[in-house]
Amino acid sequence: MLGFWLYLMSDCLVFAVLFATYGVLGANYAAGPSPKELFDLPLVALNTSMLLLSSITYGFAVLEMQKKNQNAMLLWLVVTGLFGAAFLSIELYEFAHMIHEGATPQRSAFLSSFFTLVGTHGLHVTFGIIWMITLIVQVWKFGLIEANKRRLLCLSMFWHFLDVVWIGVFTFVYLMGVLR
Amino acid sequence: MSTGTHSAHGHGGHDSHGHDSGHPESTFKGYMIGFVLSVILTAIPFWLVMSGTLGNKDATTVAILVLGAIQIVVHMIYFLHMTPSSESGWTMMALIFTVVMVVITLSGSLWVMYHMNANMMPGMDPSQLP
Amino acid sequence: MKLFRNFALLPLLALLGGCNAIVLNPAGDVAIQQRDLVIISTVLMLFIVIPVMALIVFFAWRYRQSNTSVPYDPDWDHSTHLELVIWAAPLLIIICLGAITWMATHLLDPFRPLGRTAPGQAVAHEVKPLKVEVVALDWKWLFIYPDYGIATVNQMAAPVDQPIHFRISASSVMNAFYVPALAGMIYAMPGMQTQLNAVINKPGDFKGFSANYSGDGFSKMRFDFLARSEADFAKWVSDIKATGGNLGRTEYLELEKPSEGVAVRKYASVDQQLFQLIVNLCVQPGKMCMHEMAAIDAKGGLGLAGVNLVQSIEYDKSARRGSAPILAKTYVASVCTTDAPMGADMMDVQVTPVSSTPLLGAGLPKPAATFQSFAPRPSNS
Amino acid sequence: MFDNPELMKAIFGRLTLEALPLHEPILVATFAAVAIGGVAMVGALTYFKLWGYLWKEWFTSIDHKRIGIMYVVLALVMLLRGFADAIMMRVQQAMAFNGSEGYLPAHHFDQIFTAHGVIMIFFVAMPLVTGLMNYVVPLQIGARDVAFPFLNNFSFWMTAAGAALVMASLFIGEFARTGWLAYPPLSNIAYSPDVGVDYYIWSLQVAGVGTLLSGVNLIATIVKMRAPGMTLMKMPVFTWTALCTNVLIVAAFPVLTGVLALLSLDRYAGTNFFTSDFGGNAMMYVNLIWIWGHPEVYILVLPAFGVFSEVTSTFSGKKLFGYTSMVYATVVITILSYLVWLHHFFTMGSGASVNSFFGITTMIISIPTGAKIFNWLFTMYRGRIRFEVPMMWTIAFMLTFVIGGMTGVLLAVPPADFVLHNSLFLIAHFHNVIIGGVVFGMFAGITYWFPKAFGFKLDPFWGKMSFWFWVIGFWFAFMPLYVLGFMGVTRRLRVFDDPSLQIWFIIAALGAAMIAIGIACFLIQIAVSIKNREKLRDWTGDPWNGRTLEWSTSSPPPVYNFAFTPVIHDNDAWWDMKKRGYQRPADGFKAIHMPSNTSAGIILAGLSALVAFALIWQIWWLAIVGFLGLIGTAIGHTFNYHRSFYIPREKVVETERARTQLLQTARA
Repeated sequence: MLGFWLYLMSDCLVFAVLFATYGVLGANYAAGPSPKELFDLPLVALNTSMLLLSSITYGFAVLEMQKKNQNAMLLWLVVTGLFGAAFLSIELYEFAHMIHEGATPQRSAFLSSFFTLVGTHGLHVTFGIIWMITLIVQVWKFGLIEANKRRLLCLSMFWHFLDVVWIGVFTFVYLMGVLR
Repeated sequence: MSTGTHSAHGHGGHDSHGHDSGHPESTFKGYMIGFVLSVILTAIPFWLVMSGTLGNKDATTVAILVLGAIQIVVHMIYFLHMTPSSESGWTMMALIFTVVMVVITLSGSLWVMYHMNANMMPGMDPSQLP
Repeated sequence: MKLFRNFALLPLLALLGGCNAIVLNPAGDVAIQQRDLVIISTVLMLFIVIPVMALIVFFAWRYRQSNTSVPYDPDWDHSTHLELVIWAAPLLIIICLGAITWMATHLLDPFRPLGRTAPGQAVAHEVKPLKVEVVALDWKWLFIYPDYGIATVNQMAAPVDQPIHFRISASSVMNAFYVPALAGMIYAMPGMQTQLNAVINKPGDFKGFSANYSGDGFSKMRFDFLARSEADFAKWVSDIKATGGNLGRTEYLELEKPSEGVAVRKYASVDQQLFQLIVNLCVQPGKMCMHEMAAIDAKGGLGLAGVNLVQSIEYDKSARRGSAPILAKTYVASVCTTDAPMGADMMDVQVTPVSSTPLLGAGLPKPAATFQSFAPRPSNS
Repeated sequence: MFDNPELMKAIFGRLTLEALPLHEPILVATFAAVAIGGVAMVGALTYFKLWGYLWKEWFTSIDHKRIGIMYVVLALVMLLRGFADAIMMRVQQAMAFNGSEGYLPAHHFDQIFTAHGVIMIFFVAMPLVTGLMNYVVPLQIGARDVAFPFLNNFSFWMTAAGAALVMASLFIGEFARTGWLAYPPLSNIAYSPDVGVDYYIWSLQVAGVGTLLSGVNLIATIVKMRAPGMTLMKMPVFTWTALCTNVLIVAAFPVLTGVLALLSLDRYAGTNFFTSDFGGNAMMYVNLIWIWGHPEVYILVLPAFGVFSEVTSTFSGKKLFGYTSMVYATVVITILSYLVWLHHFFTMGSGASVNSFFGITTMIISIPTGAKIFNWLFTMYRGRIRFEVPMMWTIAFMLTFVIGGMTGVLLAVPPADFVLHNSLFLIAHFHNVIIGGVVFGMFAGITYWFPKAFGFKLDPFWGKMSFWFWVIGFWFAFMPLYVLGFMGVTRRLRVFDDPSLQIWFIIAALGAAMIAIGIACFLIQIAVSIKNREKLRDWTGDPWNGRTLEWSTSSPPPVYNFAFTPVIHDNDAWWDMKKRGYQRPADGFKAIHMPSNTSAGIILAGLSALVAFALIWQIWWLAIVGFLGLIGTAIGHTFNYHRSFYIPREKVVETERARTQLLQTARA
């Protein structure tokens, strides 16, 4: 568990680099669109709520795990995965919409750093979902054995960690971007 | 000499050693408190920005940054179950160290890059314009 | 071992005295102050380094295993007094050095206008420094003298005892402008402008070069720095005025192409805006200037309408400037502009290429037919 | 098929026959030599039927000791490559005067200095350091293995895969021509359109994953698996430095990963982080990479400090002087090393206040470093110093390193840096600290722990030969560079026009030749020692009269390290045990739970290298297939729940009996 926590801490620094890059380059629109024109706050709010809901459902899964209710736990995991997938879909929709409008990652340093920061978070969520599917299969096949429990707790840390990063993203990128 | 049955040591971090993982029991109450607080702490900044209630950009910025910081702490406590005692304090130690590093990276980069941009980037310094 | 090292070092020191250690024996006041700083800091540190080295050798020799006449104290591992000393002594030296550093860094900041040209020789208020604009090209140096309207390649001259103010930029990649006899180095970076204030005090011919690796021709990216008396400098200028050609935007774009070991070139006249255009990466007609872009960005960009504005702000996206593009791309560059957001700025002046032939000579693809330049307005000349 | 360029591009990406450097005679000759050597080795391995042994006992091994040894072997192999580059540079620079172009064209020379830097830092110094930590740390803390043994194997193979990619660049395509930190815009696609920078990026990314994971692994090991009684302030100093190093690795390497990822996005996806276009900013790259780059220096040198502490104390027959201040010094250095990165680019034009802040923080680091030197000094005071080879390296280090430290502080004064930055003075300075600190330290460490790893000492005569050639060669190779720095000569120059410089370059080249002899002596030393291993045999497990726990077990240690986990009362645990008249337990052995070997690590790393290779050459189908394979294998591996086994009690009893008997014979 400590090892995984250390890994998360190092991941934190990857995000620190991306946040720093966004902080430095985030106002370089290269005479192109700025956050005001691009960000759709209601959509971001919806997105945020998806992630938040997935956090609490993962919490329920952990509670069921503690009660050794394998099926209920699996159910909550599936729900969490679905919320995660919903989050990803909304994010992809947002990306697709922006790219469609011509606001591609290549268009300006601001967009490069935006897509990379948010995209990296999305990539983490994707891997989280893949991991979740793997775990669902493993629990379903081998039951709630110690090894699986530990993996569930590691994934729980990973998942909540992503939520923490997202707080930074919506505050620093979306809300402050629109404010600017 | 202790016969180290305990010290037979974790292997791959993947075998059965659940008893010493030091992970505290989670409770429904804890998760719900965290969730409700998070919802509130998310809703307020969005509302502040979307409605422009404070009317002042700087004040709004400070407000959402503070709320964001609080929410991160809420997540740490209620979702990630950070307590000073988990893993004999090592997780907390790692977290504090990381926070310091992140702060150095972020603020250092911004400070350094601000200076360099101000010194050298065209358009930042009006006196450079002909 | 110690003996051997001394023998090894002695001839080195002797040679050092004889050889041309320009950094230790420079000809410019700034470099001299920097040299002094090198020496002061070294001496300060030697106060602790020499005793330490001597003690290492002494202890190693004295407490060798075969010397049983000295005390052996296997459990002695702590002494508060001693530890205080070993932390305090370096600390004291660092405090001294830190104070010196703080002052010297501010005094010798390359961006800071000179306060003196030599010890005790303050710069009078009315003295205008000689302005030199330096561009690191691939792989040669361009010097523009805006006050005289001349330019040179791979050679520059300056009158002794007169402050010089350099503005330094680069055309493509990072370089560093360094004349050891004159002053310390400062980076030359594309799209950016660094500054250096310096003065040369002794007449003579010195070497300057790029101190930061910049590609194939880097080794030969050297120039002559001629320090001249005021009269000789005036003659140097008038010679150039008499013999040289013109450096306009077209000529610059030709000059900018990579080349190595270029001979000295002189230009009797130069486009007055050229350096600003270079810094702003908009020498090529049709490119938006960086400062203009910065100003637009400061106002929040051009919005979604600006999305397609691509070609005029693309400087070297996928091709080294002056070479063929690597990734052939077609952009629809549209023209949506706000009214020149900078107000009347330099883009109004002298934007027409000196030669009206399309810039195929610069190796760049001909702009698409739909393309219209964004920034420059048709000039009425 | 071959005349359909579209199809060929789809299949082979950018890879064509032209990528093979058949026109470069030096490379062809090297390739021939490597190929003949490789074939001979493969032949020998096949002839002696060693493949199965290597695979079962080494490649798939999760034993931290074997992995540690493999790291060191990898580093030594890469040292030969990196040093060959150094010699070529020295010869070129000694030749290229008076209009001579030397023998290396710019295209080749520029690759050589880039490869030299990258290889020496990432594939020599890092594996040496990681290898030693891997080998020693679990033994020093009384653990049976690291916290995540499988991850350890995987980390090693990722490092090896990165090294393999760099080596591949020698014969397939080219390496970067940008300098070892690949500053944009030069490293951007516009100015480096070839595969060189891609090799650079992907080899570092692949190796970086390995380094990061091994960092996590060793921290978890040190934090969680110390023997009972070993509180933090009773840890051996080497373990302390290892802990701090790995903390730095975990804090710094993500930054490298991040910044290289951004650079690769610029190159592959056309984003604009570090371009001159569209609001990108190349200075941000320089800023970020040095946030990693400076801690990296301490990542390398801290373990060397640890080695010197162990060696000084052991060979002076004394407790380490000022253990507590040593530990605090290490911790302070760890934190401060993260606060000084800007001193690498004072000359880029940040303001005076920024410059002086970072200059002063840099100087402050010299205080704890100085304290360390004093601590070693006073450890020797009133000792009984045995001048065995590791101690000789230590003394040479102390004398060399103070010079390097002094020039380092000098360079931390921004106005002084303005005249010395990027000069050969700078080159001399960092070789002074990296060779004088890290390399000397690693040689000391290798000589010191070699008997532990193999059961016999290294031959002292050839060790001393190697030592003297290295040390004297070092002074001859780098003191002239200090002088040249004062003559205003900067780095990475291929040709010169001032003939008065030549003599210095010739001296430096001679110095490099002496170092080459030093390396040769080291290799001879190993060969001679293997030949005379019976004469050099260490039966006791404690050949140097050591102080820390690793000397309490046999040489080489049994696979489980310790039959019983020792209990610690003092920070020189083994010294303390010896003093109390410790007796080895003769019975009460139990079956020991150990992790089992797995081939997953080498397969995953191999797939990563394949994906990287495909990305470098833009062979997209292969990259996708490889990536899916990677994910699939990783997931597949998580389905393996049977990763450990028990060493039966009888086996343990047998091993321990044999050792008891050996000890008695040795004593008799």
